[in-house]
Amino acid sequence: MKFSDQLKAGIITDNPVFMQTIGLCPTLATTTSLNNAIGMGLAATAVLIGSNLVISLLRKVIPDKVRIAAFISIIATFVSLIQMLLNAYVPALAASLGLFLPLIVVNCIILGRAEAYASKNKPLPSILDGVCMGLGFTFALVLMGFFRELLGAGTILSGYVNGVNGIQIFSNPAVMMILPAGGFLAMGFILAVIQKVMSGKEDK
Amino acid sequence: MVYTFRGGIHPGTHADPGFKSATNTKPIEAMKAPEQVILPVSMHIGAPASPIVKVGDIVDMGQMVAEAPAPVCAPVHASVSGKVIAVEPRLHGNGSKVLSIVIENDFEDRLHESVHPYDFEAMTNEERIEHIRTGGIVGHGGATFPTHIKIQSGIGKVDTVIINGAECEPYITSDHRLLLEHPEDMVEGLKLLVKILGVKQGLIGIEENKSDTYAKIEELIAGDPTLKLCPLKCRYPQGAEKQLINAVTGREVPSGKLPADAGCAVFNVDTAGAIYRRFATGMPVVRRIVTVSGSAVANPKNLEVRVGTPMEKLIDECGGFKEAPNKLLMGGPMMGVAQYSLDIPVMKGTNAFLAFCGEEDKRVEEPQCIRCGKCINACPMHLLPIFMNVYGKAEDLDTAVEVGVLDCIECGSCSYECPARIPLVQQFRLTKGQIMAHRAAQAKK
Amino acid sequence: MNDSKKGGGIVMLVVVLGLITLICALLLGVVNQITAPKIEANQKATLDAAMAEIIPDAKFEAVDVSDDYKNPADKNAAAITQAFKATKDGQDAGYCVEVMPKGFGGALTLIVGINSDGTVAGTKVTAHAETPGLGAKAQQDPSWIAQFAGKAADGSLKVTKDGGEINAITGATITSRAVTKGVNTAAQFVATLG
Amino acid sequence: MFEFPAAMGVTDLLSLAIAAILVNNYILVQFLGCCSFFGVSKKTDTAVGMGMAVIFVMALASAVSWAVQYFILKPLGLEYMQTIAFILVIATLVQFVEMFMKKSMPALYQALGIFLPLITTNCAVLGAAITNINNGYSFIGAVVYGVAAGVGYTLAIVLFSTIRERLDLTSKCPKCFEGFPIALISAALLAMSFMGFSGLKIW
Amino acid sequence: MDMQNVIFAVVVLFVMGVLFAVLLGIAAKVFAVEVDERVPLVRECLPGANCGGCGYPGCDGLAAAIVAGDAPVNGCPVGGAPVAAKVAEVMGVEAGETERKVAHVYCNGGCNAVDKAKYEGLQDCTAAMRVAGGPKECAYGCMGLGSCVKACAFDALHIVNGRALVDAEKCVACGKCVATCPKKLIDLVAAAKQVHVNCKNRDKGAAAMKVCTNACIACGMCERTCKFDAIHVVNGVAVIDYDKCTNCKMCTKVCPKDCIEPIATAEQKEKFKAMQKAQAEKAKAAAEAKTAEAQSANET
Amino acid sequence: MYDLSKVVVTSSPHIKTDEDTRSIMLDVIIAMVPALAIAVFTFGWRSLSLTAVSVIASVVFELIYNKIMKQKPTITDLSAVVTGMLIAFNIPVAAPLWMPVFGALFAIVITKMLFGGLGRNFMNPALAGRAFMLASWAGIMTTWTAPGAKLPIFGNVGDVSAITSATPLVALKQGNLPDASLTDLLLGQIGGCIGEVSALALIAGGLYLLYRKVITINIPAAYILTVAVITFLFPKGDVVGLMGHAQWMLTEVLSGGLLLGAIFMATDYVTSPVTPKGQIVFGIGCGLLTVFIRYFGGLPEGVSYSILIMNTLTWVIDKKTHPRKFGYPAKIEKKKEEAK
Ligand SMILES: Cc1cc2nc3c(=O)[nH]c(=O)nc-3n(C[C@H](O)[C@H](O)[C@H](O)COP(=O)(O)O)c2cc1C
Ligand SMILES: Cc1cc2nc3c(=O)[nH]c(=O)nc-3n(C[C@H](O)[C@H](O)[C@H](O)COP(=O)(O)O)c2cc1C
Ligand SMILES: Cc1cc2nc3c(=O)[nH]c(=O)nc-3n(C[C@H](O)[C@H](O)[C@H](O)COP(=O)(O)O)c2cc1C
Ligand SMILES: Cc1cc2nc3c(=O)[nH]c(=O)nc-3n(C[C@H](O)[C@H](O)[C@H](O)CO)c2cc1C
Ligand code: SF4
Ligand code: SF4
Ligand code: SF4
Ligand code: SF4
Ligand code: FES
Repeated sequence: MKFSDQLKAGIITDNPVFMQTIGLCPTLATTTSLNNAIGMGLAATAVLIGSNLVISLLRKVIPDKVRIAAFISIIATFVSLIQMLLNAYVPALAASLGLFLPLIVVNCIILGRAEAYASKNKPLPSILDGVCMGLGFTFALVLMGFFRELLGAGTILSGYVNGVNGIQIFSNPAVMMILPAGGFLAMGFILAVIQKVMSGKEDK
Repeated sequence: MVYTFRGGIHPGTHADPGFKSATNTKPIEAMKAPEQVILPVSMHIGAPASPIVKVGDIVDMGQMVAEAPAPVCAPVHASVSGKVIAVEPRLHGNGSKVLSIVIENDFEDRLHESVHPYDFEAMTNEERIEHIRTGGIVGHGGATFPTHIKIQSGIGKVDTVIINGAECEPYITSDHRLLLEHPEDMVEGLKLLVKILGVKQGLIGIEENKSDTYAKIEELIAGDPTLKLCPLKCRYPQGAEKQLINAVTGREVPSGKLPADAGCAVFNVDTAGAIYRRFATGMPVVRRIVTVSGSAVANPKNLEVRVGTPMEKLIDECGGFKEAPNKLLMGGPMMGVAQYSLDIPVMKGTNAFLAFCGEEDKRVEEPQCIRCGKCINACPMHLLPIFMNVYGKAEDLDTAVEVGVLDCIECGSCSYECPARIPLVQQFRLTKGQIMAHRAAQAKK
Repeated sequence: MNDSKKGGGIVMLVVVLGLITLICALLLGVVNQITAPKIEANQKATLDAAMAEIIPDAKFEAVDVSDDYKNPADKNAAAITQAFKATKDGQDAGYCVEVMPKGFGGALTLIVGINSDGTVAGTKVTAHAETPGLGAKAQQDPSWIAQFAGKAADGSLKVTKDGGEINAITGATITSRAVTKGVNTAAQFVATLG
Repeated sequence: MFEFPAAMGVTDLLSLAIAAILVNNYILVQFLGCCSFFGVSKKTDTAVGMGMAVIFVMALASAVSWAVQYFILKPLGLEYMQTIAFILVIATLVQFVEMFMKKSMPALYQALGIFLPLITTNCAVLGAAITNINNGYSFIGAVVYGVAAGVGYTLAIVLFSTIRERLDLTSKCPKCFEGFPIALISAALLAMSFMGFSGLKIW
Repeated sequence: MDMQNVIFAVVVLFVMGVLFAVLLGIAAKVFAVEVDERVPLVRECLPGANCGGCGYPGCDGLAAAIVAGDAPVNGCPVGGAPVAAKVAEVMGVEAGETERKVAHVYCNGGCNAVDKAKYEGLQDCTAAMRVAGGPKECAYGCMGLGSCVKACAFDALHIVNGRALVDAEKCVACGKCVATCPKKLIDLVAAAKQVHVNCKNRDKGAAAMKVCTNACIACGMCERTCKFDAIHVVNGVAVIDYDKCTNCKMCTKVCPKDCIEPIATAEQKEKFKAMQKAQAEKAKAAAEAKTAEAQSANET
Repeated sequence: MYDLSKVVVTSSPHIKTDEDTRSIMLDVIIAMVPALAIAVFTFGWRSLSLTAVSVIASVVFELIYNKIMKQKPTITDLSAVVTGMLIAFNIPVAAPLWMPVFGALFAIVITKMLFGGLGRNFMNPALAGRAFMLASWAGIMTTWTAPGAKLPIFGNVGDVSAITSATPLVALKQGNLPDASLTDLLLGQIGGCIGEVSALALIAGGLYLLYRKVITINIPAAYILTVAVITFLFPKGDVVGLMGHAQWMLTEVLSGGLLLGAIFMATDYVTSPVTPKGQIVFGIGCGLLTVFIRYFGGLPEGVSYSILIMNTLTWVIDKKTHPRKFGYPAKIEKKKEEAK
């Protein structure tokens, strides 16, 4: 498979969040701002790349019966590493991602890719798969984070521009969008738009 | 005391409760026999009768022209004297073509030799029932179930005979006029039924909008302690068997069972009258009182007509249409069957023929249930029409049964009440059909 | 799925899984050695920065917190987790107290500074679980939290709705009350230190 | 050598439980366990089965992970290995229970067991295990919290499944909203109604 | 660096790993449950439409039944031959020959069939049937209310010009529509068969003509034209014997009511008539020639 | 021969009641007019302008949605008008005019139309709109205006603090009886949302709906009685004696939108159970939750959330409360028989 195809699969046609609808918890929970979304996305991507690589390398050695246990150990190691590194070097982000950082372990996307791809493919393609799926995941989070922050806080780019405040687009935002209900709502609408676009394509 | 049941509806307007005012004061008019009568071999529930005459035969009035080859079946008799001119499929009230015997009237009204008084007391019970059977008597209340079977299967099980004089269907006044003009037939018929069935109680249920009939009936039953008049609250479907039994005796017919299982046998006013006449004069069922009414009819009337008279003649008799009708109904507006032709004949169970030209129907294009729950409150069987509709539509047959489709008596109360105009009853009929088909398929397996 | 993978028996399972966990643990242990001091330093730095913001240029020195304040009997009272004495140029400059009053979504963590002259030096919310856009303004809206500075630290502050002088965040009276309570508790505690 | 969190009183446990079920509902407020929440909520029967299985596993995982933390990791100064240790324990445990159930209790397996593999990778279970430690719950507290969080999950998924059943039977949403999107919007409305419990404080 | 801590870490995790490996290894042996491995394999081969066309509760049900030997390997009507081959491979048997079938609606009336009255209410054929026998004068024909369309899970049926029409491309011969149609107008036929009589009206010619301009009037032209004895008027309507029909389409060109598919254009009919005539003349000529010959032979 | 060309055949029954969806909705609108009138009297014409904005927004959103989805317009059933009025009834009079527009957007488009429109939504649109506004603009939604304050009919209210007032609920929440007398509560001389202030007007509307048989008594009665009984038995504040308990109970019942909710919103056909038993269960559930949230919750009131939560239970309640069908043994008897 060509890299561009893989990339397309990861970000669009096989997007883990939008198309496979897995890894929903972080997608819903950590997207109250664009900043958090990117942080979560990249952290997961890093884990995904690392675990895909290692699992792919070990794919011939790991016996079937302990497959899951072995995969999980490897993933958990990478998660713990990321967790420590973030805590050490980007403590603010680590704090705002909170519980969801260790929970990357159980993110179905990572185990899913390990099972479906890395355990059957060579290391290089597996790394690329990790990159693409990770970017796809990040893309989904970014989309969610952008809209939720914009509608729910009335700002964009908080954490990048103008400190934690970002750029204020309007006052009196619809705070509900950054509350839990807003997470479900935003994702519902984004998915609907995607389904619409997809069905439009099919017709053609 | 006024008897009634829970549920049901009050069709009609304040000024015209039950829409009966057009005909309830009009005396029964005997209509001239038509040039031709059409006698379908299926004017009852059960197996069709088989013709015993052929084209060209000359028949007398009251002569059997089709016999009953099966137990649940009723013979057919000539309602005029004349010549058989055809034995062929003709349009029937159910929308399809049914084998019918067409007789050309010679206007002589020659009585058949079998038409003479019979001595009820001298007959054994078996003979009496057989006499009823050969008289072609079927339920005149609309269901047209052969009366002899009802009696036969009720003996020993039944302790109460009930006369159904509710006539709760809007527009219809044929039973009302009958009770007012010839109450003796009904009362005498009831006395015979009490004897045949060997019961100790005979109840007469009549809705309060016919209270003008009470005095005469009380007079006729005075002195007979087994008989009692039970005034009924005006409420549709007070006349439905199960509701009537519930109202006057407090009993409930168990689901899927027959009235006999609740110890009751219910007979329509005119059924009782027909039984009486079968013994008193020997006449089988050849006449019928039909209410012709509705917004499109120029001059609504209660007519006494020969069985087999084409509807067109009835309309002629009532002065034709005021306006081109948009709905033709055989039977009442709640349970009646829509027709598209006037060629269909009056049958034994035909109590009314209605023609509408207004907005009585009030259909809408894409009905959408608003969950108002009015259908639930209206249902006399205490079912859940809204969910019967939902599950029926989804073809979830098991759940549909659970919420009650199979117990539905198709009275139409729910559809009447539904502000969203959901075709509830039609869906239930469809679902029932699907359930039956499914069960049949299952049984085959 | 080749057969060599499926087979192998228990010994093979044990060896492989054992080895994997071994390597994982090694990796984790080593990285932890590297990051642990950094993480600790980070935590301290956050606290220090917060305190420095409230009472600038001071040195802080931990003081004991009595059990009454650490684990108050009243479940709804605010618990004090740690306290520091501030000295500026050898002079007594007041106290910084970390206190956890119960807000709308659980306990908030506040740093409350009390000047030696008995006024509130300043307040800062370091952690909370309040609703974003509502209670969360206690942390995010600097102008709101600033109103505590300079108020008398006698433990009697109240929000306007309860007849006091603290303007509540609109729509988040509960959070505002909680912060006020935290400041009051800190003031009472400092008063016991003399 | 061993240091344990303080014991908790009955009212503490009760308010812990109520908070976990209503106020901080795992699905509707905390977003933990969402994949299975959407995945197995199409039928009420399966939702109930899944809920029961989650309650069971969460109780078990809470207890075992608590023990691992306070008997092994903490004494040895290995708190940083929490994630890997917990997930390993939980994964093994679940797999073991599944095998055991399949063999010894086939009826129960049909009702609950088939959901077990789904649960290993459910955020809710690991989330509860870690939360127990972060919040310093006692052993009993941890188990109560695990069960209550599971009950909260069950409440949400069962409610949601009945709503989906109704939608299936009576609703008609635009084509592009069919399936997942409308489920998410329904979940949003459900979550919104649960906001009514926010700030709840009984004791 | 605190080596002790690292060693603890390694030991703890290693012990855990080993312990779990042993535990699971043993458990796998002790609690092993016999499942027929073929069930999931067969299930994989099936299309997963869960349409129920096979008569089992969904694809899982069929898979179990195939493995248990209760259903044939070609039990899935949806998948057809390719799926049957795959399943057969798993099961290790030869797939029976499955001839692709499609549904066909035997009515051509639609807008040409006369309405007896306007029908209102549930847009469902069975329901409409119960109201005055349906809206069409023809008691045998399609009512066009689309019960079959609703029943088809594969979007293979549509109401075209007032009557149901099968899209042979999409139809997978699941048979749902066959069971649904209250007029029993739909049947599964081999896809290779191209000639169909699209009418089931058994009324006499005159009566049939009154209710629909496209009705079969049982004139017998087709019967007389067919060279293969494949079309007959039975009970007042022409019926094709598919075993004999060779798709020659001759009958379509002589039907005066255009009720045999594929409907011939006027031009084709003209041509065919001309050809028939020519042939007839030829035959006549030949016959004449023959008789002449015979005569002359006789003479000689 | 007669002209039968117009004849239509349909399934029975062939006559229908005059009542239809639109007439029902019209009745509800009529029933809400007294409450609106009192609101205008209490808070001035701004109540009316907010209501108008809300109604127009609701109707327009529904129309736009119809257009986008290429449906026939559904606004003639008037249900959007009811929703619009109830949205306005559920906001304080000092709210900016743009707010109900967003409330209506959420109510009509997301809560109602996305699920297929009238009859198909599972949650009360007006209340969902209120919950959305409360979560989004809690400050505005909890700033109450004192009766008689001079507010601009259009445009934003400037300094709000000058005219704010506490609702009786705020006092109740803290365990005190409010200053407002029961007469004030009945006549609407209190702070609060537009539609909730006058108990008397709401009761009048309720009686009209009952008389017109638009609603049945089940839900409102079960709801109000439950709240009354619990608050009577367990008043939160320190009240003494029977009269004290009674006064507490009456204050709880007459304030905070309970009557508005019980009469107009818990009774919404679409989102409440249809079986009679289910309606009673629903009402009791609403009552329990209302008191629970009022006593222990962090929110200022419990009515809207308790109805929303019960909305989500509607389908289950309906399924579990089937009435006994005619001709079937009662449940207890059935069990007895099975035991035999
Ligand atoms: C198949 C069948 C069998 C019946 N058997 C009996 C019977 O044995 N005894 C009896 O009294 N009535 C019997 N009936 C008549 C019914 O009880 C009832 O009178 C009839 O269906 C008409 O009722 P309705 O007008 O309320 O619909 C039978 C009816 C049907 C359809
Ligand atoms: C909804 C409904 C309404 C009915 N109304 C009447 C009625 O008003 N009068 C009547 O005689 N029969 C009525 N029937 C028929 C009775 O149920 C029953 O069949 C009849 O009384 C039995 O007497 P028969 O066999 O003499 O007709 C009604 C049936 C149904 C289902
Ligand atoms: C979803 C939601 C979240 C809320 N979050 C908070 C919060 O974090 N802090 C708070 O004090 N009030 C919060 N509130 C508001 C309170 O419930 C309540 O409105 C307020 O404390 C009392 O009103 P007041 O502030 O006008 O007195 C929230 C309300 C809702 C609906
Ligand atoms: C008695 C009654 C009460 C109603 N209550 C509400 C309500 O509280 N909120 C609302 O949006 N619509 C209400 N409606 C209008 C309509 O039913 C509602 O918009 C539906 O939920 C839309 O599907 C009500 C209608 C009636 C007949
Ligand atoms: S459900 Fe059946 S019995 Fe009940 S009201 Fe409707 S038609 Fe009558
Ligand atoms: S009466 Fe009609 S609108 Fe009302 S619940 Fe029944 S079916 Fe629905
Ligand atoms: S083919 Fe049969 S089911 Fe299909 S539309 Fe015609 S009549 Fe209806
Ligand atoms: S047309 Fe009929 S046989 Fe063909 S796929 Fe559709 S329902 Fe099945
Ligand atoms: S990401 Fe949480 S359950 Fe899948």
